[in-house]
Amino acid sequence: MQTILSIAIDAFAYGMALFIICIGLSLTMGLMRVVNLAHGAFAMIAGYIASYAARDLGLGYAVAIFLAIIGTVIISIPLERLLYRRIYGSPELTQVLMTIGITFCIIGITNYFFGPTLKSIPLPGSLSQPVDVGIRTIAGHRLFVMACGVVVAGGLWYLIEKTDFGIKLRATVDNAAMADALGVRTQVIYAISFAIAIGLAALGGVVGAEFLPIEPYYALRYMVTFLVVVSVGGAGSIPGAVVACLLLGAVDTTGRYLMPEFGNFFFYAAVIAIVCVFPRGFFGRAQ
Amino acid sequence: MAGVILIIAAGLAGYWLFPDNLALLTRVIAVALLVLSLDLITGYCGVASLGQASLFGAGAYAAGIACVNGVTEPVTLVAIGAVAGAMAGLLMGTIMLRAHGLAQLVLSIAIVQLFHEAANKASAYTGGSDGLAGLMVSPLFGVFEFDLWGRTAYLFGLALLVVVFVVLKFIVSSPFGMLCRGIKQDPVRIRAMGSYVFPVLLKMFVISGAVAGTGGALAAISTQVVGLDSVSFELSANALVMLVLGGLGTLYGALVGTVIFMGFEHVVSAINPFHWMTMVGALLIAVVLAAPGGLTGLYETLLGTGKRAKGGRT
Amino acid sequence: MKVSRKVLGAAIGALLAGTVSAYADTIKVGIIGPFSGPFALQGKNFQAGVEAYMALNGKSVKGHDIEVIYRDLPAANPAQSRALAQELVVKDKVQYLGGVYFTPDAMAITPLLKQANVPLVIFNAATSAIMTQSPLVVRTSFTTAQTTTPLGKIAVERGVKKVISAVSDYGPGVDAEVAFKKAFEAAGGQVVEAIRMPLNTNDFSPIMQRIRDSGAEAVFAFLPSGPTTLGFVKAYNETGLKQAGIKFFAPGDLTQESDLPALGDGALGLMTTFHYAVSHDSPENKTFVEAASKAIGGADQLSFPSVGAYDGMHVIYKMIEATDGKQDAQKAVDAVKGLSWTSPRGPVSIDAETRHITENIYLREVTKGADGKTYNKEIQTFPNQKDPGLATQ
Amino acid sequence: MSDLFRVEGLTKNFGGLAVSRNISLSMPAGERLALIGPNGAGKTTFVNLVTGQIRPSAGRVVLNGEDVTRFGAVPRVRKGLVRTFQVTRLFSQMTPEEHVTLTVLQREGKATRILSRFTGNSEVSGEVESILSTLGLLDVARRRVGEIAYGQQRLLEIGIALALQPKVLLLDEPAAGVPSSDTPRIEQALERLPPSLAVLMIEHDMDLVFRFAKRVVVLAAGEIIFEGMPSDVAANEKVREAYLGNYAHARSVA
Repeated sequence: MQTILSIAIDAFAYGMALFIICIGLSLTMGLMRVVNLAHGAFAMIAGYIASYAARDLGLGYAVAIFLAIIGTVIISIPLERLLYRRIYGSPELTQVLMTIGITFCIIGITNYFFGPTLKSIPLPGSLSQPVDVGIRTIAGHRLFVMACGVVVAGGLWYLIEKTDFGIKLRATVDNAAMADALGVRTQVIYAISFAIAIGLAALGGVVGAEFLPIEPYYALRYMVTFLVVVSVGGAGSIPGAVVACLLLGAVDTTGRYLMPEFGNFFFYAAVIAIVCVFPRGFFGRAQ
Repeated sequence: MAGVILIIAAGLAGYWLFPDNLALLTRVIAVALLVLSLDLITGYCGVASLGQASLFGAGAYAAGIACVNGVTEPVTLVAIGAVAGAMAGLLMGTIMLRAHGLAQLVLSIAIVQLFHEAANKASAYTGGSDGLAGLMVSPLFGVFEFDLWGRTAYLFGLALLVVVFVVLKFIVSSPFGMLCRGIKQDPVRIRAMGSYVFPVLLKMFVISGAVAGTGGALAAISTQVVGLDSVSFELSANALVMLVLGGLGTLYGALVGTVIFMGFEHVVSAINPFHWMTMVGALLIAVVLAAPGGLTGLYETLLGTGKRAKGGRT
Repeated sequence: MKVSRKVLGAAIGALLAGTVSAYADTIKVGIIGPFSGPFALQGKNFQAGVEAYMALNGKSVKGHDIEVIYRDLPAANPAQSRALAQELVVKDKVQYLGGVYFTPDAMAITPLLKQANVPLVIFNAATSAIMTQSPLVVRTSFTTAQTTTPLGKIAVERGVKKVISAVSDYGPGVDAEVAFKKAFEAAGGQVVEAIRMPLNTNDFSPIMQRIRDSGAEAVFAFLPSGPTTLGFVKAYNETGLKQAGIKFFAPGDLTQESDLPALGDGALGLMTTFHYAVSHDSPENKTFVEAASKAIGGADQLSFPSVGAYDGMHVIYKMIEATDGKQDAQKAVDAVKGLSWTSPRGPVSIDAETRHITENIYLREVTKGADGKTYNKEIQTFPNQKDPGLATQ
Repeated sequence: MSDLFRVEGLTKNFGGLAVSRNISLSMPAGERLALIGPNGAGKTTFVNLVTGQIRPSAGRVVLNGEDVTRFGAVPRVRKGLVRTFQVTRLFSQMTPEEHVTLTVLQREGKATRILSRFTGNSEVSGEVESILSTLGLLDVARRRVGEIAYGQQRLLEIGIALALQPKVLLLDEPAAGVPSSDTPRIEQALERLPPSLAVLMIEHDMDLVFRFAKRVVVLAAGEIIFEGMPSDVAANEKVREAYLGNYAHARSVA
């Protein structure tokens, strides 16, 4: 029983870390219909900024997260203006080509300026200590990741379902021309959504760095994982992403505990099974 | 058949112009076969795949395993690779065709990862991550050795490519090819015409598998080593990038995309082995901005003949 | 910047020299390594080792100018490896091949060597079997079995009887598992469980749970250097295994110097065995580290492949010396059989029979230095270790 | 029973909403039947049910004495139950000739051949030409469908259906979206349909319905509310209510 509970905690933490990183991609793919394979690259940029701020400048963890999000969004603005705008509404494969190109460029540039070594983001003392939760000890940052995940999920749900912006966003997604005619400034909506998605990628990159360490190849190394998680959840669906992350996190963690040598088999067999049963993902919108 | 003459001419020109790069050119041909096979299902049937290397790897490992077990005749090895690829195609198609769109793409990723994992696990047969080494291929037709300069391998590969291309040219302009194009655009219409969709697509998967398997076998024969990279997601993703770069739905697009991408990569990585990735990224971005329909699309637009669809929807 | 201009120069030079034979007395050396992509760090270390050697020993041997051509092979890809080697030999007319990070890439090159009349000096690829593929291969790195084997004895000496082994599920990982088990059980220990972890594991806490459940007193781990190492070591600390007193043994790949800053204090106390530590205390190493840091652009990026490359260049220089610039692969290889010298890592020699390097293996412990940075502190030496992987075959 | 085609108690519920309720009708060979009804009456759902695009919740579809309810769309087509689409579903990159050729080859079971030529296939070119000429499409036979007039695309829809040599043909608003100047050509094509063919036409254009159909069925809210001679439709109280009631209702809402 203790073991099961312990595994469950690990699975939940890992699932939530995945969720924070992936939810931004889910929004871009589901709501903006852009297959943004460079999503991980933005998470990585944030990781570098946070590492620089916290390790080299000695700023606090919270400040580092804040700077990373702002910095990454600022970097993404010219990219959105110059490149992404050209591919809204393009065929998916054209988007794939463009965003892979962007990823390659970001990897190359990062490698050139920051070198290929791993970058760490120093945690504040309160998060780096193991915390005793009764049945076992768990790292403080894992609790932090779980909390972040819950806050992000709740906040996004509120934003999309309950606010004026959310209404406009959903209207734009359903019928951009109609929304335009009704006076919604769709370009602005797109730009803001893009910024939100990038901001989430940035947050995920920083708080998830304990699971997925920051290095130049980050952007490609975890691309498959992100894509799989988003699709299994159903692109654009927040509850879907939550369920997918928790379920796949659980399958991954349990598989690796029970039969580590077949860990990947479990994971991908589960993906195939889920996709065959839910071809649109758990909460996928009709195409 | 002017296209075939063009390919032969370009192939022979490569032979005379770059006699010192034949191993690279042979690899280009092997990958071109992979990209052609992907074009069959993506360009002609609208099924996007990020797992095409499963079929390539099936061919490569089948040929490799046959070779270390005493089957060393190259043409036989290619046949073995093609059959293995076709069987893998049958399996992959059966699974992938259950879903559509993004879910389909994810299935393809899951399949290639499982293939990769299986090849890693079965190290007694595949050599695992150390690679399956020690392939001793007999001379082609008992005469031409696969040697350091790679002439035999290249010309053998070129001949394979031409044969495959001619066959594929036939296939895509056959009623079956037309039916596939119809399915890509509107499967409901095709059903209303009284044709099933699944078996047609599955058939294309098998053909595609045979082509990819041929490429895999060629790679195994010419390299004499089969590595896990031949069943990797990375190779699959590269193949898709090359295809989209060249343009979907024309066999020439697949060839042009492969040659341009690999040639560009080779040149820039030789000039700067450390930071060439940025250049490749820039090339991809530039192509999307200048020619969203791929390079063949750009060519057609320039000629003013092209009113073909931009790229392909998945 | 200086580096890439040099590379560019070399590439252009190579293009020119390919057509104009007036530069015939330049001897070219082709280096294949992962200079970009996920293993770019290791490739950069190859380059640093090569450049350090040339900076310290001159760019010519007996009047023959040496020119190095780098070719990028980002990840294990035998087909590309063969194509690059073939091009280097046939087009660029290199007389020596060096580098090679991954085993399958080396396997793809070996069949070419005899016909090409070119020796291959391996700077890294660490599987024993490569050496049997061709008599023209010499290796200046290590094998996983070689660096792992002393750990068996060390563990027993430190009072550990039961060990759980956890390795990445790929060739070198399996090599490490087998080598450790053999050495440990020969010394009287018992491997209670052997776990193989998929290479792309991101979260290691379930593995740690298993280690805890197994009741072992120590864990033997092998993972490729880089991001996964970080996750593994972090999980070892965070799940409380360290506090619980479960010891940690691993080959030195796990604590390569360039990963140490990211591992931070969590790595303190980890015991690893390896053939080289950047901190190795000898005048040769001091000179080397200084030159290599300059070449790579920062001491914090320096890691073990650099010393493999440095000694690899030493072997190539000796080969050139012996053949006086004439292309004779067999003579070149014969000339370095039994060669011994003092490397930055300590005294080494090329085994005349296996052509693999014989070297000291050191037990190191991650310790905090006076400057507050962690480093691998050498605490025990196992002199003149051969490759047990080959010896037993 | 000499009925070529019959549906019995066809019902379809989407969730709690019944979009088709207990629809029964039958058609002998050569019949010309029009199915009309206000918007949202469930006409296209009915076509989809009959042709097997969607599965009914209850009821049977019988073709030539055989129960085809459990069959999918494809075998129904192969047995002679063929439809056209309300919004044309054509391949914009292909020519009319290619559409019809592909259809004829499919009917003959030759469409999945991989080693025969598609263009200039002499086995079927005669039949293809005759179909295209019947519909007056010969002069655009080799232009891409995306470039020809919408009226011609509608004719091609009919051409594809004819190429399948159907026994029962369901025309889903064959004249929808066609400029009135082109309607006569559609009408002409309809008149030339093979006499033995049972045709069920869904149409809004009442002139067309009156000229074409010998019998009319009116569908409202998923139910048949009238069945009889075209001349009796206008006088029927239920029909008036179904159509005009909508307007009355609309007015009260406004």
